[in-house]
Amino acid sequence: MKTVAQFSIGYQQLLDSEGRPTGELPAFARDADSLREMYRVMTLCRLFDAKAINLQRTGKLGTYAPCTGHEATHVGVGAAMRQEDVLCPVYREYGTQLWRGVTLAEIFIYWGGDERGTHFAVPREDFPWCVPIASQTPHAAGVAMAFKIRKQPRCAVVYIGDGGTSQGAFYESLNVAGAQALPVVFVIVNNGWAISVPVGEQTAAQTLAQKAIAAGIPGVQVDGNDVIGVRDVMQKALARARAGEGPTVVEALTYRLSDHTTADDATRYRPAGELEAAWKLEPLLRLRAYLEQLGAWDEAREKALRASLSAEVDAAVQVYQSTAKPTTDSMFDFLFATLPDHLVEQRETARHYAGGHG
Amino acid sequence: MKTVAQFSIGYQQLLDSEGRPTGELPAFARDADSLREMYRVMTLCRLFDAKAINLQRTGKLGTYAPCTGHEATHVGVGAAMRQEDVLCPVYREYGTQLWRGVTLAEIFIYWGGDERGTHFAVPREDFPWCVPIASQTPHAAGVAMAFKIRKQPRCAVVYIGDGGTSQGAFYESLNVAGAQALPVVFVIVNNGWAISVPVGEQTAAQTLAQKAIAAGIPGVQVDGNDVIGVRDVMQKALARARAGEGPTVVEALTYRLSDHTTADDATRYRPAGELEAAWKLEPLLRLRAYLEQLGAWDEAREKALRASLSAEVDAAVQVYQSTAKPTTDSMFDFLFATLPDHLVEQRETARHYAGGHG
Amino acid sequence: MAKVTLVEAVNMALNWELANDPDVVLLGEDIGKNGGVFRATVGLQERYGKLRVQDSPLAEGVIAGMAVGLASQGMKPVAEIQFMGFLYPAIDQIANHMARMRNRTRGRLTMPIVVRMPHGGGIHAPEHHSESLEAMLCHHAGLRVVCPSSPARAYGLLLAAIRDPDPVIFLEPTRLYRMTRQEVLDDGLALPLDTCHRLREGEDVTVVTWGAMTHDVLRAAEQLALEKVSCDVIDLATLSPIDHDTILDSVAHTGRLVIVHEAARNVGVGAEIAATVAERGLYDLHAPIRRITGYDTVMPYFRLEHDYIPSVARIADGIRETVKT
Amino acid sequence: MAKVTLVEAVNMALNWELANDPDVVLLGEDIGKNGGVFRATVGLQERYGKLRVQDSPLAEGVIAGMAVGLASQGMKPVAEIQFMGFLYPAIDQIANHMARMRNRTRGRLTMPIVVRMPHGGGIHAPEHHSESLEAMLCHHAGLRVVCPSSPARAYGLLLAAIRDPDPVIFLEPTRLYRMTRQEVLDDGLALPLDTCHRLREGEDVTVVTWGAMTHDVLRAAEQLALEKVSCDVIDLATLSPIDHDTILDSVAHTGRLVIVHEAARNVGVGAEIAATVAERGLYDLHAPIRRITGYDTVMPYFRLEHDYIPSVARIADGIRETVKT
Ligand SMILES: Cc1ncc(C[n+]2csc(CCOP(=O)(O)OP(=O)(O)O)c2C)c(N)n1
Ligand SMILES: Cc1ncc(C[n+]2csc(CCOP(=O)(O)OP(=O)(O)O)c2C)c(N)n1
Ligand SMILES: [Mg+2]
Ligand SMILES: [Mg+2]
Repeated sequence: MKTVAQFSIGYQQLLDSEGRPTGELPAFARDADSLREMYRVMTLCRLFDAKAINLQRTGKLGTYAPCTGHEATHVGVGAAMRQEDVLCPVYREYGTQLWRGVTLAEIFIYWGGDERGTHFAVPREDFPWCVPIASQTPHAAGVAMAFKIRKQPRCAVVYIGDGGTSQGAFYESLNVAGAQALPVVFVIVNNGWAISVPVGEQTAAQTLAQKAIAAGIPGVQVDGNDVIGVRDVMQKALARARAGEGPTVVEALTYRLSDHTTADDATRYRPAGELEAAWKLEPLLRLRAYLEQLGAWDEAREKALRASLSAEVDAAVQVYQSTAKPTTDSMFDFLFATLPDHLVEQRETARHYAGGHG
Repeated sequence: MKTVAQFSIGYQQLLDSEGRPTGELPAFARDADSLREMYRVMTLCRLFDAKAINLQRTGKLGTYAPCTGHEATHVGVGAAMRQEDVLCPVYREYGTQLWRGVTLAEIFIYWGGDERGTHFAVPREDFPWCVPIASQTPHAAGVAMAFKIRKQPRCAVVYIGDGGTSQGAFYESLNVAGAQALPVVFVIVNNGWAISVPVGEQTAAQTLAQKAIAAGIPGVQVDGNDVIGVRDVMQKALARARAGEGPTVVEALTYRLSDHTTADDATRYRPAGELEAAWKLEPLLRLRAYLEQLGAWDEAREKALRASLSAEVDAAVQVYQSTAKPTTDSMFDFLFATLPDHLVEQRETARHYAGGHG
Repeated sequence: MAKVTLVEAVNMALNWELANDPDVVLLGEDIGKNGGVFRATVGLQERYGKLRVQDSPLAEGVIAGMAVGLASQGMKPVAEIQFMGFLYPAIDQIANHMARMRNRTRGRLTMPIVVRMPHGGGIHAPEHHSESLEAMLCHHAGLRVVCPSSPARAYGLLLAAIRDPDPVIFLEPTRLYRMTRQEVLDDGLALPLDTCHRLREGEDVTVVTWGAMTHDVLRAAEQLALEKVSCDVIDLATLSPIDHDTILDSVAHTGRLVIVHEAARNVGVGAEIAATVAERGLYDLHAPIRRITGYDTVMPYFRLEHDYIPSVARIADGIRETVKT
Repeated sequence: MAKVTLVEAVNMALNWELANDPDVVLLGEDIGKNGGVFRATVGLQERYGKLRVQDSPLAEGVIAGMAVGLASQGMKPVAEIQFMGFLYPAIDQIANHMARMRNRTRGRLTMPIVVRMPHGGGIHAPEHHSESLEAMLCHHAGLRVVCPSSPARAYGLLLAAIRDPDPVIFLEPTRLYRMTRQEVLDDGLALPLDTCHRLREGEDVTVVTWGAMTHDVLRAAEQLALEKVSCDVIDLATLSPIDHDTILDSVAHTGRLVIVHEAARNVGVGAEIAATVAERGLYDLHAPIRRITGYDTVMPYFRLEHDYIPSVARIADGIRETVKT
C-alpha cells in the first residue's frame, strides 16, 4: 500500500520539572521583569483559588471551578497574546483573563451568580465564560473570520478541555478554521480529567494535539506546567495566525490539582497517588526555581508578593461582598435592545415580588 | 522539539483504471462467479439510476439522489459485509443495500414519498436512509455497542460523504468508537462534492482518511472505483472489528457522475472538464475490462445481463406504480406502540379529509 | 417595478443590505456559486465576493456559532440553514448563545444576527425538508421569530430583521417561494417587526395564521364570504413576540377565534394565542376557540403531506363550525 | 421500608431494571465510578459492570445517538444528560431519530429509550444548570415527556418509562432531588404513564402544575385553605401526551383554572393546557384562565433565580385573584 500522507506531533518543554532550561530559551525568558510578572499572576491565581474555594465552603460563593495546577498554561497563553486579540475562555482560565484585564471582583461576582461579572470593563471584546462545553469554539472561528474580513492583524484564542475534545463542535471549528485559514489558536488544556473521566477513557488518541490532523492544521504538545514553553509555543502559533498562515492546535499537558468544582469530590474516582505525583510537577515551583537560578527571586520577594496579593484578593472579596443583589429589572433590561411590550408587564410583576423566596 | 507521535495514511488500488491488477489480488478476485455477481449489481445500479432519474423527470418520482459513479464503492462494501452485520446508509448507497437484500421496489417507494419503502423485508435490522447528514454515525456506534455487550461477532458499517465529514456528529462517533473499541467501520465516500462545495473547500485535510487520527484509529484510502480494492480493504477492516480490535475509517475516492439530486443542476458550479475526466475512471468499465481479461465476460453476456436487469427494473417500477397511496391512518398508527387517546380524534379528522389537497 | 416571487424578494433584500452595509455577511451551505438550493442568494457571491457571501462547511453548528463570533465583533451575519429540519445541530448556538449573549454580558456583546431558513411543506421534498418548528424557537426568550406571507412582506421584514440589533429567526415558507409574483419596490424600506398584518377585514370570526397558510386561509375566507360568513384574517408575521393586542381587539369585535397553522398542534404557537385570549379576552368569546393545525404526528413523507397540512376544506369547515356555535 | 429521597428513588428504579432486564443499559457522562453528578447512579457500575453502566465521552449527541443504535438492536438504553441546559447537542438525535424511527420504518425499528435529565432551578447552580425546556420536547410528536413530583412517583414512573416500548424523556426536578424523603417500596411496580395525579381535592379552582412546582402550589393551597379557598391540585406527571380529560373534569367542577410552571410562559406547556380548555371546556369557565410561570426571559444567574421561579406568594396571589373574578 502506497503512503499518501504523513504526520507527526512534536512536544516542547523549555524548563524541566526542576526549572532547568532544556536548551536555549526565547528572549523573553531572559527578561526578569517579564518573568516576575508571569510569576506574579500565577501566584495570584493560586491565592485567589484558595480564597474562592473558602468562600464557597462557607456559603458565600456559588459552585466554583478552581484553577490550581493550570497557572502556567493560563498565564503563558495570556502573556503571548496581544491586548487586541480576543479570548474565548471556558470557565477556569482566570490566569489568562487576569493577564488581559478581567478583575478578581468580576470573577467573584460571576461565580456569585450575577451576570454583572461578565461585563468586563477590560477586555471589552473578550467572550465571557462559556459553560456548554465546546460551544465556544465556533465563536472563536467567527471572531477570526471578522478579523479576516476586515483585514485586521488580530487573532482569536479559544480554550477547550480534554473532555471538550469529544464534542463535535470542537472538530467542526477546527475544520472550518483550517478550510478558511482563520487566525485562531485552539488551546487544549489536557489536565487529565473531565470531571471523573480520565483522558484515556475519553479517547483512543495518544495525544490530543493530533486532533488537528483531522482538520489539516498543525498540532503541537507543550508541557503545560512550563510557562516559558507555553508562552513560546503560543507566540509562534499567534505569529503564524497573524501572518495569514491559519490556525494551530496547542495541547498543554497539565493537571487538575483540585476537584473538578467545589460541587465535586475527586477522591471518589481519582487515585490518590496520581494527585500526589502531579503536585511534584506543579508550575509555580518550577518558575520560581528558574527565577532563583537567575538570581531574580528570593524568599523576601516571595513573602512580599504573597502579602500584597493576599491584600489584593481581600480587597476584591470586599468589592464582591458589597455588591448589592441585582434588581429584578435586570432580568428584563438586557434581553433586547428595547424591551418588547409584553415584557413590560412581566417586569412589573417581578418587581412586585422582588426578593420573595417562596 | 521532540516527536511524540507519528502517523501515515496508506492508499490501495488493486485494479488500475484500465482494469489491470496492480499486484497480487485477493482470493475472491480469482472467483469469476463472485466477480460477475458484483458486476451484476453494479450494472443494476446504473440501470436503476437512469430509470429513477427518468421517472423523476416525468413527474412519477420525488427528488432522487443518483448513485452513478459510486457503484464500485457501494458494491465492494456490500460484498465484504456479512448478512448479520448492520448497515447505516446515507441516501445513495443502493449498491450496498441491493447486495444485502433491499429491493428495487422499496427504493422507488421511498423516493416516491412513502415510508413503506423503509420497511425492508430483508435486511430487517439495517437502518433506513438517513437524511440529516452525519446523524447516522452514532447509530452505528450504538449498534456496535450492542454487539459488544452481547458478545456477538457482528459489525456495523456506516457511510458518510465528504461533506458529511464536516459535521461534529461524525467525529464524535469516531471518537467513541475508538475509545470503546467498537466493531464498526466508517466508510467515507469522497465523491469530490457536497452539493456545490468541492472537498478542497470543505476542509484543509489532504485526505479524509486522516480524520481517523483524531480518534486514534486507523484510516486508509482506497480507489473507490476499484471494486476489488474496496472489497479487500473492507474485508480487512471488518475482520479487525470482528476480532475486537476496534474501528477503522475507510475513505473511498470516487466521483459523483450525476447532479447531487434531481433537484440540483451541477453545471452551475462544476467545471465540465472535471466531469469528463471522471467518466474515464468510472467503475463498471474497469471491472468489465478485468473480467474480459479473465475470459469471464463478453459482449453477449453483457447484452443478456442488461436485458435481464432492465426487465428487473421495469418489474420494480410496476410494483412501485401499483402501490396504492398510504392511508391517512398510517400517519398515526406507527407513531407509538399504542395510539394515545388524543390522537384517535385527530386520526378521525384526517380520515374525514383524506385525499384533500386544499 | 418588477413583479417578483418571494425567493426573489429575499434575494433583493439581501442584495440591498450587502450593498449598503459593509458589516453584513452571508454564510451557509451552497449559498455561493450555487446561489442556494432555493436560489435565494443567486448572484450575490459574484457581486460581493467569497468573504461576504461564504459557502460554509456542512455544519449548521458552525454556521450559527460563527455568526455569534462575527456578531460579537459588530458584524451582521445573515446565516442560512438549508432546510428547517437541519436546524437542530444549530439550536445549541441559537438558544444558549445568540439568544443570551446580550443578557449574559449585560449588553457588552450583542447579536445582530439573522438566521434564515425555509419553513413548512408542500413541495414534495424528502423527509426533514418540510418541517415547521417555530414553536420551539418562540419558546426561547431573547429571539425574534418572523415569517412573511408574501414577496413584499418578505422584502420588508427581512430588511427589518437584518437591521434589528438582536437575533431574528426568519422563516421562509417553501410553498410560497415561487407560488405568486408581486410588485415589490427595491427601495430599502423595512416593514415593522412585532406587529400583525390584517389581510382581510371581517365581522364574524377572527382567523389568525401565518406563512404559507395565509393563502389557504384567504381562500377559505373567500368561499365563506359567499356563504355570508365574514372573516377577519390576521397574518401574525412576527411569531415571537406576538402582537396580542391586535388579536384581542379583533376578537373583541368578532367574538370568535380560529387559529390555523401547519405545525403540530401540541404546544404550538397556536396554543399561546389561544391561551392569551383565554386569559385576557375570555369575556369576549362567544364560542370555543378552535385550532386547525398539523396533526400531532411526524410530518409524513410527501405522498401524504397534503393530508397533513390543513386544507382549505378543513379550514373552511372549522370556521363554519365555529361561527355556528 | 426505607425513607428515600427522589434521587435515591431514581437509583432504586435503575437498579431494579438493571437487575431484572438484561437489555437495560445505562449511558451518560460521569455516571460510572462517580455515580453521576447528582449521585443518581451511585453503585450501579460497580454492580453491573462497565458495559451496562457506561461513562460516555463528553458528547450528548453521541449519548442520544448511541441510544438510538442500541435500541434498534432491542436493547433498552437509559441515557443521562447531565443538566437540561446541555440537552441541545442531543436534540437532533431525539427529534429526528428517536421520535421518528418507529414511524419512519413502519414499526420495524423501535426506540425503547429513556433520556433522563435534571430539570429546573433553585439549587444555586451556574448558568445552563437550571433550565426547564419541556415545551420544546412536548411539541415533538413521537416522544413521551414525564416529570415526577415525589420519590414514590419518581420510582414508579421511571420504571414505567424504561418498560415503555417508545422513547420517554424523564425530567427529574433538581430542587426535589434531596428535598424530602418518602417511604418507597422497592417492589418493581410501575405507575401508569399518560395520566395526571390529583394531589389535593378542592372546589373553587383547578390548579395544574408539575415537578418541583407541585410543592410550592401545595403550600399556596394550604395557605388559601385557611382563607376558605379550596384548590383542586393536579400534578400533570406526563407532560406529553397530556391527560386533558382529568383537567377538563376538574374545571367542569371548579369553573376556574390556574396553571403554574417554572418554564418561560411563551409557547409553554401551560399554553397547551389553557388552549385545550378554551377549546373543549370554555363554557365551564367562570373566570379567565391564569398562567403563573417563569418570565419570558433567560433563566437568570442564581442570585435572582428565586425571583424567576414562581414563589408561593405569587402563586397564592394569582389563585386568589382568579377565585375572586
Ligand atoms: C455540553 C455540556 N455537557 C456537559 C457539561 C457538564 N460538564 C461541565 S465540565 C465537564 C467536564 C469538562 O472536562 P474538560 O473539558 O476536560 O475540562 P476541565 O473541567 O477539565 O477543565 C462536564 C461534563 C457541560 N458543561 N456542557
Ligand atoms: C444536517 C444536514 N444539513 C444539510 C443537509 C442538506 N444536504 C443534503 S446532501 C448535502 C451534501 C452532502 O454531501 P456529501 O456528504 O459529500 O454526500 P454526497 O451527497 O456527495 O453523497 C447537503 C448539504 C442535510 N441533508 N443534512
Ligand atoms: Mg479536563
Ligand atoms: Mg460528496
